[in-house]
Amino acid sequence: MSLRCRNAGLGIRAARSGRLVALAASTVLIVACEREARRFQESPPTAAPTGDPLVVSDLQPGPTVVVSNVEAPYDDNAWAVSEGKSLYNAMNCSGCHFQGGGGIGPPLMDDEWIYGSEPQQIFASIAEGRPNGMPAWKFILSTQQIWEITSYVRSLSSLIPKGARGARDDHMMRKPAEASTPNARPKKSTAPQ
Amino acid sequence: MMRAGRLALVILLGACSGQQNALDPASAQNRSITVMFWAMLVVASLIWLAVTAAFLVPAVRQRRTTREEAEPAFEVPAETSRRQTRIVSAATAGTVLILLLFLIYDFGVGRALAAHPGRALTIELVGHQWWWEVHYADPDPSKIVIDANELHLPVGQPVQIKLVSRDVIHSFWVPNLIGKRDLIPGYTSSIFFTADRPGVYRAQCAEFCGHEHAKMALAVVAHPANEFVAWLDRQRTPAAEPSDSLATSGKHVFLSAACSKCHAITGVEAYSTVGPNLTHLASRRTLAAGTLPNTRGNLGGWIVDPQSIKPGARMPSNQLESRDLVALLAYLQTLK
Amino acid sequence: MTTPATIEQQSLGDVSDLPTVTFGHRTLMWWGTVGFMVIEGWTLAILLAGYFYVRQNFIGWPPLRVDVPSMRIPTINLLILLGSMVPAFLAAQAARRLDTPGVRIWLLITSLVSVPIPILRWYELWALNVRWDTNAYGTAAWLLVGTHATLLLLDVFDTFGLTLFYWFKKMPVRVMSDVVDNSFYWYFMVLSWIPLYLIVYLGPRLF
Amino acid sequence: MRARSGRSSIEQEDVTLPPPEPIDREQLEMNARQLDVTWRDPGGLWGWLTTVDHKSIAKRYIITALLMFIAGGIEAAMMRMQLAVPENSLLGPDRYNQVFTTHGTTMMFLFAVPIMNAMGLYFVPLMVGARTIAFPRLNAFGYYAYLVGVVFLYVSLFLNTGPDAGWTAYLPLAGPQFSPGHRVDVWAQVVTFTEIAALAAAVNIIVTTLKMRAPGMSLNRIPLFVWAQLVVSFMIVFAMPAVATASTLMLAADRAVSTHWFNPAEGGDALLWQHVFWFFGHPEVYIIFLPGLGMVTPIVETFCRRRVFGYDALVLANITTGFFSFGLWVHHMFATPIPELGQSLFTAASMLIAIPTGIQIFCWIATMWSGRPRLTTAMLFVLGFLFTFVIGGLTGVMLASVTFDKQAHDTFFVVSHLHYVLIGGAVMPLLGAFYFWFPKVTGRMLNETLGKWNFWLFVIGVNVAFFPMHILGLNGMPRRIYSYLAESGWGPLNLLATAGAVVVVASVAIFLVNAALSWRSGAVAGPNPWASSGLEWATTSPAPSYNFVHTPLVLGRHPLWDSVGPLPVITGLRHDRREVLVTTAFDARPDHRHIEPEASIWPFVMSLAMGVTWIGSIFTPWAVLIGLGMTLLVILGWGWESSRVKDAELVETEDRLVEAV
Repeated sequence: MSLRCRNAGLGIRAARSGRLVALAASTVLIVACEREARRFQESPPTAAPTGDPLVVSDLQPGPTVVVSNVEAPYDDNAWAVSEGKSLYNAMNCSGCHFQGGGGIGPPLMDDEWIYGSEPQQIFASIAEGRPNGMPAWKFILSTQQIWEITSYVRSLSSLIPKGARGARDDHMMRKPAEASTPNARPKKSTAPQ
Repeated sequence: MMRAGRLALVILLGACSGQQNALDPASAQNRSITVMFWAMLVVASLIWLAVTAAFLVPAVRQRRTTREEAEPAFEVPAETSRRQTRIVSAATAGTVLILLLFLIYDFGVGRALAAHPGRALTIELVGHQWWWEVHYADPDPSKIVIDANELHLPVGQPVQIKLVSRDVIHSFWVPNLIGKRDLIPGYTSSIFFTADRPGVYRAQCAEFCGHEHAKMALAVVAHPANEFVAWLDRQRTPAAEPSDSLATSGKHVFLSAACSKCHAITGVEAYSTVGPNLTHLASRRTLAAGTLPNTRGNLGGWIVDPQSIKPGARMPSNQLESRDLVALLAYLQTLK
Repeated sequence: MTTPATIEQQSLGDVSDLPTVTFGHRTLMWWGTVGFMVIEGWTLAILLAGYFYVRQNFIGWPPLRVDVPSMRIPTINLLILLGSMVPAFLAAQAARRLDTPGVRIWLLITSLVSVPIPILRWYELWALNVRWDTNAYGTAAWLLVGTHATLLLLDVFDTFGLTLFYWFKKMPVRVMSDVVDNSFYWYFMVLSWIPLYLIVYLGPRLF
Repeated sequence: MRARSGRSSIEQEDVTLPPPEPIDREQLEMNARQLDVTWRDPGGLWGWLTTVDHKSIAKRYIITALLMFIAGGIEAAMMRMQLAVPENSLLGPDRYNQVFTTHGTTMMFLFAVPIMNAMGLYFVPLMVGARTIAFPRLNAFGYYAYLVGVVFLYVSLFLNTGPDAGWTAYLPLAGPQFSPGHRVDVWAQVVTFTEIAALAAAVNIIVTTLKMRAPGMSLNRIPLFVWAQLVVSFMIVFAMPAVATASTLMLAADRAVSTHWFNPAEGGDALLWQHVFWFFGHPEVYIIFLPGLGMVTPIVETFCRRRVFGYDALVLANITTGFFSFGLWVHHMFATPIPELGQSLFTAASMLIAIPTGIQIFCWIATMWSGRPRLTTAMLFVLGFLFTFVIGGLTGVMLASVTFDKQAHDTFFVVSHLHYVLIGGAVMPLLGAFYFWFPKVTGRMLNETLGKWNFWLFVIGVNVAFFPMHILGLNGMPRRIYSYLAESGWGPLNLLATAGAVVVVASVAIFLVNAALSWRSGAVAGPNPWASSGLEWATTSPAPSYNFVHTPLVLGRHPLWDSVGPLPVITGLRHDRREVLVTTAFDARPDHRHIEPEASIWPFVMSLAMGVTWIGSIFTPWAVLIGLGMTLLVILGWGWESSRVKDAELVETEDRLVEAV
């Protein structure tokens, strides 16, 4: 009775008539396996996104540059998002962004995104740092950790599937749990004057 | 036959001694518990032998072979029933008596254990997910010593361990010294005991607390009184300034890389309490909460890839060039 | 192979003229109803134990910055609940008299009287003046009132079902004892609400 | 309410019985044929889904629970493989946590309680002389609710979403912050399904035992198997709501809608979970082990060829154990900061509960001394039970003392105690019961030589596997660890334990082979192969769907041994509709005839609706509202069917139906 997720997915032999059912079942298997996988060690560590993610406005000089949106590796992994939350508090992100409501740093739970809400844009904001005081974390945190924090930040504004978002934490009830806030539609915002 | 006997003896002997063994008492409290255990074991064994004999004798002596035709159920003469009623009542009375004796004995030992010693050295133990943080309390805040994964205590002097948890329920248990007490978030509980035999014992978390519950151990070192005071004074000194250039560059690596964002070293600009305090890392016996012996090779392996040793631990893997790693290890070796 | 008939039997009595429809504790359904009353009553008792256990973690009850529950809607709902026991009792009496028209009328009245109860119960939940996720006080109060609400919803719906059946369907005589048991369950649902009302709504005001 | 007096009421000794009229063979043949038509289930899959015959539901229950026993056994084998040598890498920490939690959850919630309930559901109606169980459709619903729990747990385990916070799911580890994802939600819902199933079985057994006993079977003539099941059912009614509340209304609420039952920062309390869970937890282990004691008495009586010694003492011991078991749950929490006085109170209660069980053991031994025991496999398993369970009971008394428990709590000493008490106290009597009642269920005898192999391998395997764990526990090995260091010195004893586990696996395999072979080709067993005394042996093996052609009349505590000659029965129940005799609670005097429902699909549909509600509630709280709506509609359908006017009912005129009001 092998419990390995990947074999379970491949093990479903699609009977001729039940192929559709098997297909649906295997997608459920893959999705569910991914959502609950505890990925302690990434070998090789999850790749940092390439290309220039810093496209702030729709107006672009010269030929249109298509920004390839990188799929964040942890957007639907509940455990990684909870690791991201503990890192968010350990690395004192809450010092400036508070619990997502913003203060010294901009708020993270609304749908205003100065530097974009796509995974690789948030990854870049954390790794490279941003003007007005956002430090660069790429020398301090590993790529896997930054991806975890990226997924947690996206969960603050309900941009990742509900199943991966965290429930309440064993703390004062500062804000409603990420899992119980409705999904949001992000929109671009301009840099602060 | 002899070899099996010798093997059994070895196992049994091994079962009664060791640095993490409840049957090898090293404190007054545990001595009384162990004596009670042996007493209860002897009584229980006798009862079990008596019960086993009681049902084996009729099963063997009066058994009917299965081939015999099942004759109709017979009526038991009243005299036998009366005799058996007397025997069963006596056996029940005996059971009640033995249970009461156990109860009184337990209350006696329990009262002695729960007695609050007058003045006791207070050590606060904070449970994290999968390591221990130790604070040696002192009225003068500057003298408070913060250590990790090792508990030092003086022999012969009562010690109070205050137990606090930062995340889930853990359980502090030093088999040789004292029974376990849970660390429950929202509660501060404490236990008292007096070690009476110097030595190094091993404690392990006894309440399931997540992925690495199995590797959350704590070395417990009982020093003679004067040796303990000397050790505590040495712990109060901040980290020594590295002398040679390799160690100094190692310190620079420590401060610039991720290390100082989680670990603190007194006397250096690293104050984060997310991870264990490393001020006197080199003088510790084990690494990663009792998982690895503290050698240079193990330290290097643990820094670069902790997940293969303790999968799920909160320490990330660090991609350091070998030059930085060598310098960092040299610096960490100086933190006596 | 022995068939059931090959086992010789001798008859020592005949019960062919015993009745098939009886009421109250003589029927099986009554004992089944008591069984489920004990289960649901015990669930509420456990939640009540949790309510008092959590109470010891607070200095003030309700805790700081939380208003005392308002009493208007809960009291109105309590009165309607107590009132609804009368038609339920009369429906049971009619059922014992095997008076089908009487059962139909009183069941209809019980259903009509019980229409506002679940609606008011929704407002009663918000009359607690605290959200369930504010603190343990809110949690305990919401869970207690909410669990009784599911009990209430189930019972109201059962009564609707019986009323529907009696008005639009030919009913065998034996279902009359089910009407009696339904009223019996109704009394339990109403009476189990009284201690909860006193503790959750009146309690914080008194001490 | 004047009971209808007259010819038909059968009083106890005070009224002399009418002269027995032997019933001739053709009359019985004709009745049997009529009854077979009335009580038969539709065939095929539709018949499978709609059957309400308590025997076919109970048979399914037992087979599903045995499959869960095998699944739990496989998980145990995987754990033993991982722990066989230090620093083993067969199972990583995440996988090991899932396996050990699913092992505990499967064995406790999906095997032990259901199989004991199922044995009750099968044999209680037969032993009290009833045609069927009190609420057949509720019984079917109970099984399907249990089946939903089984399917949900094992589908989740294969989707890497098996629970991983221990079968006790202590907070805050199982809470919203430290158990992300839906693993613990799966645990909470599986626990809720099994509790609903157990409650359905308990209500059924209580009402059947109290209201549907054969005439003449007064309270002091109820067989001890039925007494044990009755006491256990009352324990279930008071224990299961505690865990159903804790897992659904507290833990699942905390995780899904951010309530604060267990959040210390907002006034909650982590110990509240332990209190509510163990208030259910300890009665549960007695719910598992008391039916085991209930199975020992008929086996000992039958194979010692004499009535059990001290019937009253055994009944009182059962009842006392039932009450006491609710008063000692805190002995699971001696290591928590509970005041000393409270702990010593529970020490006393934990020790006192050993007395009733001790009395029962003394009574059985007295029965054997004055009897002539015949060592069939069933009797051997009873001896195995006495041998193994007493060790577990004595270590339990040792664990009851607060001071020693501080050393032994949450170590392998407790692991060995609980396995000794559960395997010794429940599984061994259960295996003995299989060998004893297999002929009644299938009409075939289990093979005795295979049985002897099964017994000896089982007893040796269990003791070799679990006795070393006592020593390991005191050597400092905590519970639920996925690996240990080589220098800990625990290696050799763990290897020995794994060897014992292999022997146990072999023994269970032999039992399965024995059952599979004997199901079709075992020696043919007549109605009463062991010449036993219970009413279940007064009908054919396997019993027909209506159990008895005529309801037997009970004249003593051992019906088949007390009455000589043909079976005394009561005639008069109609054959053309499903009618059962309802009797008074104390003296079982016939009271009235009750019409039982026929096969119905609604229990299956209800369990689907309930499954959708609770499984859906993990993903969105709205699922609870949709599910509740579906459940209410199903209730409407269920009610519609039960109030259908059946044609057989129009036969009787209105007035004779109802006795004078």
